[in-house]
Amino acid sequence: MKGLIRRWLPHLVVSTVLCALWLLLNQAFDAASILLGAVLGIAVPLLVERLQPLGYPRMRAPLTLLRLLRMATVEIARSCFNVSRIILFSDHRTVNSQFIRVPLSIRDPYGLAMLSCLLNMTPGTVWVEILPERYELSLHVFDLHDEGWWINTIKMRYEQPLIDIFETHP
Amino acid sequence: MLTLLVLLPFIGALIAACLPNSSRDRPAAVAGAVTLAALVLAIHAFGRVGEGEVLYQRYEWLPGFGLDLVLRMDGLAWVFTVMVLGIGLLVLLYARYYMSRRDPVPRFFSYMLAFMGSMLGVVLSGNLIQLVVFWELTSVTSFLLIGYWQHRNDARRGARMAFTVTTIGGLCLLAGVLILGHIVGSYDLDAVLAAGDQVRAHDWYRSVLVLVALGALSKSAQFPFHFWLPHAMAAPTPVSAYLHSATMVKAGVFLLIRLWPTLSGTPEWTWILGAAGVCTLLIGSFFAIFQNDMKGLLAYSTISHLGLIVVLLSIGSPLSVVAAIFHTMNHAVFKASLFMAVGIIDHETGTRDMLELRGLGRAMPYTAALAIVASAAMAGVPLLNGFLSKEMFFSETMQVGGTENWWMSYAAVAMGVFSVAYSLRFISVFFGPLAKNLPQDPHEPPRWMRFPVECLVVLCIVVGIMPERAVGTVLAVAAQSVLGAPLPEYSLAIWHGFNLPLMMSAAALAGGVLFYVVLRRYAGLAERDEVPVLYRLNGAQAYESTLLALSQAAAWLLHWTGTRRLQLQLLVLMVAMVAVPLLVVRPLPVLPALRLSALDPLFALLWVIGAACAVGAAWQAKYHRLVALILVGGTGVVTSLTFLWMSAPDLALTQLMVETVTTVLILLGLRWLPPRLAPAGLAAHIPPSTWLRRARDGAVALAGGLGLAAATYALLSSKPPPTISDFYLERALTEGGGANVVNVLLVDFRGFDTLAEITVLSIVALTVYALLRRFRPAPESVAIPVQQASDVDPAATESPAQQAGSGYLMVPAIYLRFLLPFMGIIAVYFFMRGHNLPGGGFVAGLIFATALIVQYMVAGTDWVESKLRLRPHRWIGWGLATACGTGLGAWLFGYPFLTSHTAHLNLPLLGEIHIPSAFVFDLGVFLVVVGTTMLILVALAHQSLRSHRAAPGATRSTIPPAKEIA
Amino acid sequence: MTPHHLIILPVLLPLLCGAALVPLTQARHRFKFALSYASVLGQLITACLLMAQADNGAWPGDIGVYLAANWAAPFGIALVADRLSALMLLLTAVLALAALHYAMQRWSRIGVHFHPLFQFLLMGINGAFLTHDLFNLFVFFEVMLAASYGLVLHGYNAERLRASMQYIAVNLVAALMFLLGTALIYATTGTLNLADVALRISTMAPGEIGLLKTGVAVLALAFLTKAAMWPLGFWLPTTYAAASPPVAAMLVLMTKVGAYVILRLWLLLFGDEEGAAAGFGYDALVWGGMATIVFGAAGMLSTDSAGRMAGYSAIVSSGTLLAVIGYGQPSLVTAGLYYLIGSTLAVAAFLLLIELIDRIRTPGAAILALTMEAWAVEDTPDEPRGKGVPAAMAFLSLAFAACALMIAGLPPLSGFVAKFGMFHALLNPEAGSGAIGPTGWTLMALIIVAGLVALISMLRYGVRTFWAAEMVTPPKLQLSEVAPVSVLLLLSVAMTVQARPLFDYLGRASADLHDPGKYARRVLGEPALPGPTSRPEAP
Amino acid sequence: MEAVLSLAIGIVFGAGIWLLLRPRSFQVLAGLMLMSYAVNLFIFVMGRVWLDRPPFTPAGTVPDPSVLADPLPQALVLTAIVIGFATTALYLVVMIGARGITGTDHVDGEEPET
Amino acid sequence: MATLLELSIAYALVCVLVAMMLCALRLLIGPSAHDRVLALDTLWIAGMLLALVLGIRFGTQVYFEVAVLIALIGFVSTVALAKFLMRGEIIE
Amino acid sequence: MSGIPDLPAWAALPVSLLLILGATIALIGALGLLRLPTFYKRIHGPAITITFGAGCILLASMLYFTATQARLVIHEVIIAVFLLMTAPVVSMLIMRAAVYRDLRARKHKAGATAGGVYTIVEEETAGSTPPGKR
Repeated sequence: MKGLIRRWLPHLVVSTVLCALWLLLNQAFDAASILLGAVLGIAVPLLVERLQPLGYPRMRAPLTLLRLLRMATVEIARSCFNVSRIILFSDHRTVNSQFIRVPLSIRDPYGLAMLSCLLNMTPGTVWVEILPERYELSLHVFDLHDEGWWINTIKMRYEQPLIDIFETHP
Repeated sequence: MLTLLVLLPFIGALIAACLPNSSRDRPAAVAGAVTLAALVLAIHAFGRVGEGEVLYQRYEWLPGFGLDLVLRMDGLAWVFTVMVLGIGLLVLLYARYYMSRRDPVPRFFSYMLAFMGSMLGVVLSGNLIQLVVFWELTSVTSFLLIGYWQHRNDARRGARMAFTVTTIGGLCLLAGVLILGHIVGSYDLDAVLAAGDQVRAHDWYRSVLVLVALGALSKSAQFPFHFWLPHAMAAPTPVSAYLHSATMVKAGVFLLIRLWPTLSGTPEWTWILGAAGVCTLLIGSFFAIFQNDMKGLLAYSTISHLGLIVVLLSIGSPLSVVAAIFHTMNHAVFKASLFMAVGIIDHETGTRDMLELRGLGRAMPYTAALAIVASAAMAGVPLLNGFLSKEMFFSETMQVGGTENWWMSYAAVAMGVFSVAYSLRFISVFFGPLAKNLPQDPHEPPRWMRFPVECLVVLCIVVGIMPERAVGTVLAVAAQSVLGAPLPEYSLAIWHGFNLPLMMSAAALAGGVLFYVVLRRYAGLAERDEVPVLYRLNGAQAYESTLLALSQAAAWLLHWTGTRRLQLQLLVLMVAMVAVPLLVVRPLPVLPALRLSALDPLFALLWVIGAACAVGAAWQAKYHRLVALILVGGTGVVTSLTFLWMSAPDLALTQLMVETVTTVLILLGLRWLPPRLAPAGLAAHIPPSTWLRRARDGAVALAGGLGLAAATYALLSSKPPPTISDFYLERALTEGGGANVVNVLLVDFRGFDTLAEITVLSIVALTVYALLRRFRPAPESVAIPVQQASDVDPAATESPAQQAGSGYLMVPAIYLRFLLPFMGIIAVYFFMRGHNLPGGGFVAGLIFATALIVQYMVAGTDWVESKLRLRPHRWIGWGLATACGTGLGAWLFGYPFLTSHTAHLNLPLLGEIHIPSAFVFDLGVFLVVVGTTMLILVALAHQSLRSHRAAPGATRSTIPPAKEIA
Repeated sequence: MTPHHLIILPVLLPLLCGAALVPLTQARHRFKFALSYASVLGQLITACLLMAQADNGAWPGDIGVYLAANWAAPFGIALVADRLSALMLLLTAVLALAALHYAMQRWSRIGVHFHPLFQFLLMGINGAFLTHDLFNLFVFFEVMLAASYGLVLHGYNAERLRASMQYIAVNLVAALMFLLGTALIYATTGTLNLADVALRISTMAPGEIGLLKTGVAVLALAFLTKAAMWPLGFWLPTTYAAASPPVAAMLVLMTKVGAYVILRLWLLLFGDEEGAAAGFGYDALVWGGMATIVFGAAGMLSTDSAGRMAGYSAIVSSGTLLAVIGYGQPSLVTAGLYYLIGSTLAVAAFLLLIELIDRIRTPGAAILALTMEAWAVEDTPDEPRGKGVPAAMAFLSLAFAACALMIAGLPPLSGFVAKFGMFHALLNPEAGSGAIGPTGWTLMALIIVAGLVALISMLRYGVRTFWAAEMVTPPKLQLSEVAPVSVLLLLSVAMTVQARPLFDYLGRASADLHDPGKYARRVLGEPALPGPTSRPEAP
Repeated sequence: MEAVLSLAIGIVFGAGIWLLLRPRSFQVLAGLMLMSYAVNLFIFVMGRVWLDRPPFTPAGTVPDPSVLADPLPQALVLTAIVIGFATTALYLVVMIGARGITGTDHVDGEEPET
Repeated sequence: MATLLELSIAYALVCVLVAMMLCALRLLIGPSAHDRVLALDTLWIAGMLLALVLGIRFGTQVYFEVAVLIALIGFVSTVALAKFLMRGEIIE
Repeated sequence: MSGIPDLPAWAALPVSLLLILGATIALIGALGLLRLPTFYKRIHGPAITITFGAGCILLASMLYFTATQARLVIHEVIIAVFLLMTAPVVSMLIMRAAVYRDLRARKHKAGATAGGVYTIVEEETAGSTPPGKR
């Protein structure tokens, strides 16, 4: 049974997500849609397998993930208002925009991707690239007050949970 | 029989043409046999023609136009036929010995026979249009004959000249004959001949006359078209002997005689032909005296004699027609013999230059005697045939202008004087001491080469001595066929008693001798090489300069009314687009007044953006292509949103997808367009011409924009007509089986359009692919882009796959790869719902292709293709086949192509499922779209591979070939 | 009652064949060629059958209607086969066969995708001849044009690229005009079917018709660009001269498509005696056509290149046709159609011949070396291999002479008959249409002068090539190259000999064309088959 | 709405014409793109302006043509967009091909004199 | 309440359109190519918002598909442009 | 404006508020794009449009359709998810393109060197020509 699943359903999570996407798109929950969605959900990942050298992410700690997301949402809202305030009311020339280096320890590609997503979605920070020589993140901050605070925040509040989610092997 | 008569020479020509180039006797034998056979046939026909009967042979061809093939032989035609064939036979015999061993003889005889056939066709035509056909054929074949020695410049030039002049004449003749046919109501010769009064009374008579005269006069080398004839002397002598004695030039005369009953008898006839004839005979004979080339002399003499005949015809009295026919025959006989004599001289001495030739009578006494007799006939010496007809000419000239006006007679005598002079000049080569230093040692020609000359000279003498017995009947028959019975009184006798014509003859003879002596003594006739007084009258020069001027004028016209530059062409197109409706359309559409209340501010805001982007693109496109592309993209966004806003979500989707793919495409292309750098000081000095051009273009752009805006506004404010769309809206669901009417239209109602449309896509993809296989990048863009060579960029040395796997593209690559299945699902989604809601095969195909292209962008061509063999050609092929096959499926059910059907499946658990055939059709669309998009984009992308493989300093020739797309 | 599937075959055959050819690799050249050839042969047979059906009363009114997708006429797309379109299909197939055969040895082997593009081109041309729907016509025009872009580019070199830049740009703009015109016509009449448009025009009030006329004028500009009317046809000589011979031969036909559509459109929409739109634009066509003749003639006279000469002669013939159409006289149209066929054959044969003639001047090896040096990888085809045909020079000169005679309209070939027919028609108008006016005289004079000019320039070229050239070796010609040229020329001879039945046929075709009401009755009256048993409600 | 649309079409078309008349091939390409936007919009509005009336006839309703947008121009525009896309691609490739082989991006394939 | 909603929809439309306008301004004035790319991307996003707001205004879900497509595909051209700026070619 | 009148008040109010908020944020984002002085500052403007502006409007849409159609309509989530997946890529790539372009072009004032993460290498000029403007 397990072999069968592994053989035909190697990407269970993705298949489920795709099936859900299909159902959402069609806004239907009838048998035909579910069947078609399931077929697509199974077939599509298999078809594109060769173009996915990394496979699909495996997440371990769903609760941590939820917590992280909640935190990020709040953070996004907060920074959003900050940025709006600056755009509307500040003297733009005095805004201290800078690049900073953040040393990273997370290695998992999906973890990195998640991190970049969170950082980029947070207004006021833009992920530039990972500087290869010392594996540091180059981050552009809209209004920088304290470089250390940023590095700390990212390391502690974002990176650590992500390491927990993506890199902790049972 | 008549058919055979005309066909025989052509058949002979074909046979001769097929003979190998080396054969010599066989073509001559063929030609001779054919001609002889035809001659026998013709002579045989005299039995009936001689009794005044007219022979016919008629074939239907285009009865609707009154155009049948009619062969018609009456007396006149018979005379000409025999002349053509008889002299033809002699000339062919002569040519057998004349032609050199180096010449391709079969071709010669073939041309000769073809010409003979055409000539017979002219003579025997019983339909005016048919006559013109053969007329032009004689021009064509004579062109070939004159240009026979094609390696010689003068032959080519002479041939072209003769051809051009006679063809122009032929076209005039055609026009004239067409009008004539219109007046008479038939092109049939009999009808035309019978309708003389009707024609002469018609308003268009003058134009007919002028056009026909142009044709005849140009063919007969009459002033002012005479110049081609001397240049035609570049032909081999047998050709000259044939063309300029009995045939080609006589065609014009023949035509005038032929149409004499219809057209003659009016002052216009007399004045036009008379003036041309008199000018010709004087100029021709005068020029002849001063020629140094023996053939040249004969050529001008021919011109002059033809002038004589034309003058005779112009006089318009029946008797003059008889004289004209008689002189035509006589001239043919003596002129042919003279040409052949010259040919013999040329052949045996190697030259025809009278300045060199001297005393040939000693070397070739027999030939000399023949030539002297013949030229005596030409000069009009009594007891020879020339004398008789000239006598008749003199007597006819006196009829013109009554008793007070003698100008025609003076002209005639002058011409007689000149002709005696040039005849003397001609025979002068036989007298005196034998010239030395001739190119060849002169001696008598072979027996059979002289034979034709002998025959003709004997004929001269026989006719000259006993005219009535020799040609009386023939002449009567011929004249009767023109004039109808009864013939006027005339007598063919040598002696009519002492009368004025005889005095004129005597005066001409004496004057001629005197004139010659005077010229020789005092005017240095033997040395001069240009014609006195009239040397400026150089028709050939005029012809050449006319042609040159024509070419220059044409080039000038082309320069001012045409262009090879694209910009101007597009300008013209745009101007036409604006101007033509304004010029042509009546009444112009009315433009309703602008109502500001109808302005939707929000929508206006949207289009402020769109318009600004468009104008910005127009402004930036020269030096900032990327910027222009982005700005065009801005307009695209706005367009897409407009579709969305105005109830066309399908369009919005499609526009959006096309926008994306186009951007990617152009970016792929931009890689190969080296940047255009704005030159320094660009704005410093712009020449006024540039400003002018810009102003012009700006005005056109403004006009075009305003025009389209006005048309749109006028339309939008007009009442819509009842359209066929209601039908679609009502039937889409019930009969088309889809709720999305636009989609049903695309795959069902107008599926045929879509089929062709995906064909267009396929074609373009194939073209792009074929083009890119041989693509040569611009030299400046061969090297890899500066961005990748820069030291600043840490990824400069990484391969695309490395960049995506671990390098700087790693994080984006994760997203983009993760997105792939989602895009696939979305593609399926849009495909599946197309029939009922926005979407469809096209959008789905583009989404799918975009998903793949994104993978190419992330990881590079090599990596993707190592994982995935796409084979876009197959997608295209299968797509087309699927779409087409779906359509064909309807045939099985007895319905027309593309008729849609729906399969109903009743599946357990799922219930009833409808699968319309349009769905399969749409699948075909999907496949084609994916295939084409991938083929185009991947073919472009592959070019980068080539440049990467090339060394940095690669030149054109070292660029590796494109990788095959699999 | 079964549908006449034969009518749609000229579109489907090349489409299916092209689809099958696309995935085949160049290595299977022989197979590709055979497939392509079979398809063209099939089209030839179809065209013959269609012609026979159109002329033998197989269809009511001698007009065959095919309702694609089984939707009745103004709503669905109707294909119409009448005498004229059947004849044009035949002409297309003949030319295609000749061009394809000519391309057998060399041109179809270089580059890729010659065959599918060729088939698609045929599909476009055939579709344009058949369709009776304005937008469908646009789509088929695009098929035809797109394929022709590809084919003009076939055999990649600088000259072809330059020429196709022009060709493509001009035609893209023309296509935009086509769309504008179509849109305007739809907006004012509410329909796209030509017969329906004609019907609706006749009931339009004079006040409403301005916009419609604007639309037709813009639309006509697109066709006239295709038909190369002055001043819209400057692209033509360049393109003809640059394209490879078989392609150029097909291009000749494409100019005629423009003229064909104009003819059809005008007689259908504005052929009626009454109505607010009657007689619209005829004068413009006549004078434009005559200007085109002048321009083409001047071009012929001023150029030295044979390719351009052929191009200008195509312009002359196009101008003649347009003027004939604009003159608006049925018997003249008959003769004009004859002229169309004859001149197409002649110019196409000439274009094919030019390449062979060029081998006299510069024997193959030299030209090959030259281009190889300049552009290392251009698609210059190999010299023909194997033995050439005997008497090559004789063939070339004879063929050239025939072409020259036909183009110049000299007897005895079809060119003369055509010209004679036109003159006769001009001089002897049908009863009631009055005597020939100054326009007629001018037209006649222009045609004569144009013929003369053509003659002079052809003569100049011929003399220079055949007589004045230093001949090194007789050129090597392949049978596959000689045969098509000969066939085209022999056809022209046949046209002369069989002028009567041809003229009769064309007369009937022209009579059909001059009866727009008949089209309306036939096209709009053709019923769709009763629906397939169920066309159910969608879910 | 009508006036705005008319003006918009006019402006985009005018900009396209201006570019079309320029000497560089990329300008012509951009011009063609702009012109085809304008032409597509033009065809589209030939069915008149409809807001919120997409031509859908969902099952269970009787379609009333007078309150639905004209679907035919939409279908035509769809075809025109596709063909426009194809020709843009073609022109682009010919353009870069010509640039490579003739050495200039002038539309005539050669720099004008002076 | 209905009027409030109508007003807020109108306000949202105006806002989004003005936002698009501002993007277009940035698109026009540049100054650098990456500025324009950014502006184009933002223009697409704003367009998506417009589609959504229009969807609410007309109360139909037809506009939703367009929004989905913009969200999913709109970025492709931006990515291509950015890659072009960065690497000089978009597919290596 | 078909659906508006039958919207219950419990939905209309939040929908309105969300719309107003989202639109305003979107406007502010665009304003930032226009008004901020350097590219590196400008890039932060649209970020709020994407995250908060789009989020609010999507929420409004969800609420609105759920209310009008009397069933759960949450497929706007898809848009949100797609935005989440695509927006980072865009900003990352544009940012990087900008940084390297400015470094190559040696634009000292552009702001790429702020913070000292990136420095402009001057000596590179020797030999290589400055990249052309595209």
